[in-house]
Amino acid sequence: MDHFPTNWGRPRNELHDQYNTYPIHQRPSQPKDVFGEGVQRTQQPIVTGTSVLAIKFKDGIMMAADNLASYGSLARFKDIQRLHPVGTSTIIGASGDMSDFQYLQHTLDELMVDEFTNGDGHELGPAEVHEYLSRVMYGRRSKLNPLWNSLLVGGLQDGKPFLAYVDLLGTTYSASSIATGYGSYIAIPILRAAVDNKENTLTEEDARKLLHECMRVLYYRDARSLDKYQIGIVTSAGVSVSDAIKLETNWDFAEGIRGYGAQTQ
Amino acid sequence: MSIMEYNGGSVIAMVGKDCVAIASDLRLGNQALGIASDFEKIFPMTDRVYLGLPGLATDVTTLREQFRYRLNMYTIKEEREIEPETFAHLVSSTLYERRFGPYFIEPVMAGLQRLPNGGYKPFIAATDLIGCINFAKDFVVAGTASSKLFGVAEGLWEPDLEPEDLFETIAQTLLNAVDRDAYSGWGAVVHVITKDKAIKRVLKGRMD
Amino acid sequence: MAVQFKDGVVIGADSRTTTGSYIANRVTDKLTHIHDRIYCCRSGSAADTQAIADIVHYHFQVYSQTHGEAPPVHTVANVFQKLCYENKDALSAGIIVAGWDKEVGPSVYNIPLGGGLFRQPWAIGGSGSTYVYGYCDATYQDGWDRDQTINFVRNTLALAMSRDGSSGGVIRMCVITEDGVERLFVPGNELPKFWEGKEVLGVSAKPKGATSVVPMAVEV
Amino acid sequence: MPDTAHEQPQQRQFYPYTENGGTILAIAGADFTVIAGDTRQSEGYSIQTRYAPKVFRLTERAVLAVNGFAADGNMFVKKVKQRLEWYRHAHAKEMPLRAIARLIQTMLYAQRFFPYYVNNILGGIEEDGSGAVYSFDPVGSYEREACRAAGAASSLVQPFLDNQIYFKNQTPAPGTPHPTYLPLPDVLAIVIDSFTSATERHIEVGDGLEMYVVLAKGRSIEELADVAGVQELTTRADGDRMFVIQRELKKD
Amino acid sequence: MATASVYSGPGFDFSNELRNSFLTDRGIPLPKATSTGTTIVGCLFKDGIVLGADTRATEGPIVADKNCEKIHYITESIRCCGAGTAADTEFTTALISSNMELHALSTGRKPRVVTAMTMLKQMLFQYQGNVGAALVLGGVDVTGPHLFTIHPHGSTDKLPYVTMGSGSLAAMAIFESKWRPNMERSEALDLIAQAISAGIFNDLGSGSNVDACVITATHTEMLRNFVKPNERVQKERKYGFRRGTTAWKSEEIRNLVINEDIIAHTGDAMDTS
Amino acid sequence: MTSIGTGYDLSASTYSPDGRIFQVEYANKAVENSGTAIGLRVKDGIVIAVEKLIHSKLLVPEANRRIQTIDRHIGLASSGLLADGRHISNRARDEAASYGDTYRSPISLKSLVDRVGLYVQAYTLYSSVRPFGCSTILGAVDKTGPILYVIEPSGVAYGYHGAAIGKGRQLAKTELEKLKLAELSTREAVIEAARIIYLVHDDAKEKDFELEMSWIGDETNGLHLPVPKDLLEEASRKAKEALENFE
Repeated sequence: MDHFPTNWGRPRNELHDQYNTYPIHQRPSQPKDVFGEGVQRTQQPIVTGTSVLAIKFKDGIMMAADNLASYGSLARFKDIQRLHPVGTSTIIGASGDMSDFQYLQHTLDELMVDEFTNGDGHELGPAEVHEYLSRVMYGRRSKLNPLWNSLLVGGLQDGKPFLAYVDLLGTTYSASSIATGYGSYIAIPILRAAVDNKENTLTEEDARKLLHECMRVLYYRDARSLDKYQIGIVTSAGVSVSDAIKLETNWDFAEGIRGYGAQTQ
Repeated sequence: MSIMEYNGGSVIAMVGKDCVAIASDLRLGNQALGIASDFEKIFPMTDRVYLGLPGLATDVTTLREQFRYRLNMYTIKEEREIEPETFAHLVSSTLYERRFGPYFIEPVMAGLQRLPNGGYKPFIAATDLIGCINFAKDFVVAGTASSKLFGVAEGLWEPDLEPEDLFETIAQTLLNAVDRDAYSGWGAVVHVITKDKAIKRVLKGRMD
Repeated sequence: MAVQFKDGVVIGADSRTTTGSYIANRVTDKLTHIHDRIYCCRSGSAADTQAIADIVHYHFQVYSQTHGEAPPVHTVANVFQKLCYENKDALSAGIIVAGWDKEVGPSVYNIPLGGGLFRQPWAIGGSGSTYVYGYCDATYQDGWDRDQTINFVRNTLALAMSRDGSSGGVIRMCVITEDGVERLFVPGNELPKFWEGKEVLGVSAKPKGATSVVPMAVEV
Repeated sequence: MPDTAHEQPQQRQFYPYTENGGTILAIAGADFTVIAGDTRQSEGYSIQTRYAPKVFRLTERAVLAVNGFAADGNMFVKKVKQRLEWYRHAHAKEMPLRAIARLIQTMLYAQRFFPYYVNNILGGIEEDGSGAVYSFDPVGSYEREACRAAGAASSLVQPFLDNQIYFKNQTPAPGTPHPTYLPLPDVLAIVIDSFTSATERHIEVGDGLEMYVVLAKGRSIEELADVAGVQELTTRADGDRMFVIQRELKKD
Repeated sequence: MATASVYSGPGFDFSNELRNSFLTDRGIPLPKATSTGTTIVGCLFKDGIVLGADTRATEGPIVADKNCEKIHYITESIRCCGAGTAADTEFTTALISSNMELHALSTGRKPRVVTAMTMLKQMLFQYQGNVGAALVLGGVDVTGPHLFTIHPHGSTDKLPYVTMGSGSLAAMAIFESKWRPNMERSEALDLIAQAISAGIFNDLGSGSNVDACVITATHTEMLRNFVKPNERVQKERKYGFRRGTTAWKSEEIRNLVINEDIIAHTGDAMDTS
Repeated sequence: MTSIGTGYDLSASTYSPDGRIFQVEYANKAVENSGTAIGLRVKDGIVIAVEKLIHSKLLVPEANRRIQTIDRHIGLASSGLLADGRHISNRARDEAASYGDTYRSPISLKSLVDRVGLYVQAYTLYSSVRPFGCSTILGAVDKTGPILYVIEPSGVAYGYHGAAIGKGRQLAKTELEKLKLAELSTREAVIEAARIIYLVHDDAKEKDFELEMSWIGDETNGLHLPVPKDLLEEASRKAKEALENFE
């Protein structure tokens, strides 16, 4: 067991060594991964879902995810629902490994039934569901057998919109607009421009249009996306997941393009 | 542990009011072992162009000779003294020529640029190890303590410092930065260049 | 892909170029002009296939000057093969060459990764082709006319594009016959549709949204 | 330049850590302590959120700032708060700062072979009413100091603090020695300038700044009167006072 | 050892390669060159091309240059934005720029964008991606406006709107939702400003200001720091030092003015006989 | 009852000469002296009602519940030793949860009753444990529709249209038999159940009582929920009126 913290996993900064507590002339070149030998069980994602988007708006939160589960580059399952209602004031959206997501769906349902059988008039809101999920994800990460997902948890907590993120490392954060996977690169710039400090004036209709626009851009640029998605909404009226919505796309400017350089015909 | 830290050393250059300053530490080491505390890294190329060469010591001396040679050839052909900006490009192309087997040097240049009306304009620049020039208005840093130098310089520097004030600012920046860096220090030297004189002061800093 | 029929050939391709799973170009033109009646379809590394196509295009501009006539498709295919075969360790390029010449009429050649040369009545390549071998084997017949061939190409491409993440965008086709080259274009929102159906027949098993629930009232 | 030395095939394996950027610092005055941190949380080249607090109120007079791997940081703060609550149950009083520091060491060292990838800085008021800062490394080694920066831009900020707080390398004017403790307004100014400078030169710092000010019992607070964006957090009137000051930082 | 001879052939000099590969084999990683991080964009509009770029250069997480120029000169009406290894973009575009000048002189014709594109792609292909330059090449020539992207491995794309660099996804999102064919000059400029700003504010590798460049058939306009959304904030304190704060041991003053003493001289006029 | 006091009734693992397990019979006695609980299985739902005897005025009203929720669609009421009732309901919850874990679909009441029955019956086999002193009414609306069971201390379980256990079960049963349970709607069943509980309580005329009711039906979207306050009060009011003109 190599006792020096600087050798564990990837050193914090490969260029220089912060805690060089001994003047060994030459340090091992290949950063021996201390978890290497003990860890065979960690998995890799097999059937995967792509980005999930979510924003806060005037009356609550709105979430969007397409209906695709990919098997590597194969668009294998084209009608799966990646938005899952939990109780009456929370909805979660999942990207990453779909088998782990199904396990999480069941675990959360079991939790909600437990709470329901208490019959104490209280139901877990999004903040509690997010806290619970964070503990589960962080716990599995700490056993080096992670649930290979990144999840958005949204809903109404004490009447106020709640939106937060948790992923396979247990990293959590919240914001008024969040996206996972490619969405964090492609959708977030559009979402932040439209939502940042306008959360209380954005109407449901604006929110739908905004998410529709982002899903279309993602369909244009993400090779693991589909032109069919669902919207999940949580307002004081409760939780609802829409039927599949089709994306209209535009390709007119492509017709005249010839070749990649000098070609003209 | 990258090759840039084998011998250690750092350089900073700053712009003042009608003056520039360039300063460096004096350490030469082999990893943690200190070898020399008088290893000058700043070389006057012409009266008004100074060059700082932090990085691998062997490349410091090799490049110092290479630039002296190329500078002299320039002066002979052009029959005039080289301007700082031109010299910056000379340094840059010399390094890029070694794009796939680079010198481990991040040069810093400071000088006064002759203006058509006879006056002088301060000029500083730095490049990375393969010659990407960074023409900065305020200050440029290089060497093992570069991130520390950035932090302190960003805090202390302000525009239009008189030569004497520029001296204090650059000296304080260098000394406090190298004190937090194991591979730089062991003495420091500051050059302040104005249009009529070049002052070189050896500072009194920590020698641990 | 490229398909030979009585009077000429139909070649077609999708328009998606990806780096990883990011779509760098969603409207690429993979049908590359080599000579008046000869085009090639590029698949694999864009840099490699572009470099090769540029060289061959240049080569046959000179050929036209020196020979004063159009090159046979076979000759063009051979030059492609020579480049791919001799640089096989540095290249990753799958190229289909198709066209019309006066000796043989229409012909289609397939040059896969290793640089071998294979003449076929129909040829498919690229990452999406694996998903449509079944459809092509089951559907292709000899003696099709122009429109039947075009339908075959359009359907095959649409099927591949719907299942392969690395294929998509629009369909670009070229019909090459003795009297000319006709460009065809199918925009991304008008691709032929196949089974898009619901995976769960009838009402979906999971209730869409749990309705509002009032648990037992408790005196607080 | 591709690194030819590591050509053998990289098998993909789960790596339980990541780096979420950000920077924290704490400065102890004679009878106050300032603990500050930026509010940006990033990973790789993306900003995850522009507001994720890194500085947490533990007790009436103790504040803990965490920085590094956010999941470990958040979880560690939860665990420390839990232990402090158990301490209150057992001893019916708040845990003194010195003791919290030692508690944090034991909790960090307990994970010696699967560490919390977090740099902690504990700040607050000691039992004797003096300002105190304790800084920790990820596995628990700690010491009490007057000022400490930690996190992504610590190498940029720490030397600046050495010069401006400890007056390092500055020969005092003849006859007037450097002050041992700086007044609160000066400290606040230095903290704000440290973060604006770090934001300029480090890509992982920015978006927002949160400064916690803990004042010893009985110390006047009028110095804070004219500071913008001050909000009081103190719950009990008789003990030490705690304020939080928020500022914007550049968002690029 | 570097060849002692004075003359060194054209192109790259690999003589240090032996030493450097010896060092890297022993596990000492090569230091990272300056990367531009970068968001660069280009877009076609009614009368020509608009190019855009941010102005931040980074060395790892440290901002090396807060206001660098990424829109490089190729010819009067062809410009090229560069992302990736800063030095590579600098020298590659400079080399092609000078070759284009020679080409224009030898052919006696105004240069074309496809010529520059072909030169760039063939050079990058030759070095198989080791020259890390990702370029957006735009210009107007006799055959009209042209816009290309060129990747480090040598592949090119011909498109009406393009983005490259670490902020390219953020910028492309803006283009995909707002681009329309045949835009007016002002609309195109506003669009690229939004696209670059999306990169500046959402991608850590990009920052500081927006540079723009409008190229039409008649003239080319370089709009340096077209938008400056990230001015440095005023500092809370002054950090000037008392003179004498820093202790120094020795001083050496080199007087650069050779001291002339001017003597009033009344002698006879110049002899012009 | 000849063998009382002759040592045959001391352990659940001893038969009396006439083949009876007295411990189980005594357990049934324990059930009879607690408040009445009834269940009605009607056209499209089930109703459970309990006569909660109030043994002290100091009790917080509606706080001590005898109707438990086992799963989203299953309710349970017990009579007899209430602690035993709680224990059984927790066991039922675990069984329902493990069924869901394995089959990922809600448990049918039949399966739940089989499992809980076996569990209760196990306690009648050994002398080291005493049988459960309570009967439980289990009502649910599962895929087979509304369904009602009672599990007795012996572990045996019977399906009913109407069920009554506890002190007033005889009178309650006669009343239930009068009802055309198959046609009643769930709402009507609530009114009837309240009437029966009031009737049964009035007959015994002891301490005060609190009516506790829950139901499952279309109105609750298939969930086991308490009867809403307004309906509960209406049912109580109607029950009181029915009492006046019952004699």
